[in-house]
Amino acid sequence: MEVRVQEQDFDAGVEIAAMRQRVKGAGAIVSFIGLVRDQAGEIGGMVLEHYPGMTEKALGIILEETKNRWELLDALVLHRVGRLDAQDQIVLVLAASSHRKDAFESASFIMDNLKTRAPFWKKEITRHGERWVEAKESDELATNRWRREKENG
Amino acid sequence: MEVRVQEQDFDAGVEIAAMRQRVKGAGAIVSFIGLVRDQAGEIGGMVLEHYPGMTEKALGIILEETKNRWELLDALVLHRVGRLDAQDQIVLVLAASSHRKDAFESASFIMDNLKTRAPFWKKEITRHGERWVEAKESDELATNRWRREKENG
Amino acid sequence: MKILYFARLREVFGESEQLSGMPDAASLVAHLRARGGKWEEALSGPFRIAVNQELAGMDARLAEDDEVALFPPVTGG
Amino acid sequence: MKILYFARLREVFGESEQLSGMPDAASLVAHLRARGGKWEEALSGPFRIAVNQELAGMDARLAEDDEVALFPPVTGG
Repeated sequence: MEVRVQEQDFDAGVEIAAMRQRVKGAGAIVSFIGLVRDQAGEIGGMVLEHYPGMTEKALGIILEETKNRWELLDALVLHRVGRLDAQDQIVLVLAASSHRKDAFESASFIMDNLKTRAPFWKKEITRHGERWVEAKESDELATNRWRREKENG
Repeated sequence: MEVRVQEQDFDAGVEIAAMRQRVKGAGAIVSFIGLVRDQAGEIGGMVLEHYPGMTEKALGIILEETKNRWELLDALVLHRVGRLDAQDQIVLVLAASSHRKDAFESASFIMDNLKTRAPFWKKEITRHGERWVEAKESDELATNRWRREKENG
Repeated sequence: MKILYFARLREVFGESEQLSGMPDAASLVAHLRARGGKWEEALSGPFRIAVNQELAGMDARLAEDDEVALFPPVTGG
Repeated sequence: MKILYFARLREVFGESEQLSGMPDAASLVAHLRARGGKWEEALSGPFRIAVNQELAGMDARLAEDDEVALFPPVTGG
């Protein structure tokens, strides 16, 4: 289990290869990469701010919850901060398990919870100026869905 | 959308980087890697047989269904055949979308359907001899779950 | 029509054979089972049928130029 | 106690300040809002509170050596 917050870019292939080396007996590795989306060619870049200390703590708690809920052999959360350009990589989540369902659900759970509980803030830089990205209600709903699923079964 | 069946190994990082180049505007790329699992140190290797022609056709149909159901910008299914050793990579699935939920569900749907509808067969080579892997009922159930979800929603 | 076998069935039956006069998948399977011995035995377990490289049911109609395949439930991925 | 601000709130309030005598998060927020102007305005939208780097509710008790942070709903990933 590893959490990294860094300014520099990452190579998903290198991280996946390292996890394969570390984890013997995995049957499935799921990776998620989040990218700076530029839907209308409007976004020139982005600045990612975070709360040092709390970020690592919050992500560590999310990984613990994931491990308690699924058969998780290893996981990595790597989140970039600072200045990013359109189409840059923002976040990498890896989850290794014996079973594909556990790997998929772990990675998805980590991302949904990161989106609502990890202290990162995006400021978009557009042609018209800068603006803080607004939190989406759909992210809150995605996090709450896991809570409901747990209560129901 | 691309389907590849090959004997040689693959590099997930290279495939992800190629997809990032091809697809502009993606917000999320999910990758799934399936590995030869060796739970008890028993499996010396595996031979993967397939039905050339039908394999590509079946995977192509699964990708079409995925594209019809989710907002999918690009996808890749790369499946190895022939002789594999313990901890070798078997399959890579990539799904790129604007939204993380679509990318996760697309990759998961592709894998579940590949498991029951793509003509691959595994023969394990153990210390005690060779044996064809038995299909799992849980894989049928995983495929059927998507059918039910579609009917209900 | 060309009949192909894969995996466990290929090891028992060989890779392929030519047959004719089978109106549907069920008739083909009945014909193969009627050979007895290893044929009856291997087809007593679960298996799948593909007609022209698509999964089909036992009621699938067959034409003389069809490619029909019999194989165990798939186990890739 | 140390009060930290992030993102939009940091731009309006500055990075941090020292305060004392706030028994709970609700009192702290009331105190900040009572400053009026940009304080009242910035805290009229949605925001979150963390106490010692964990998300907390308005009823969270505060001690003098706590690290309290106020920030907008998070938008990473």
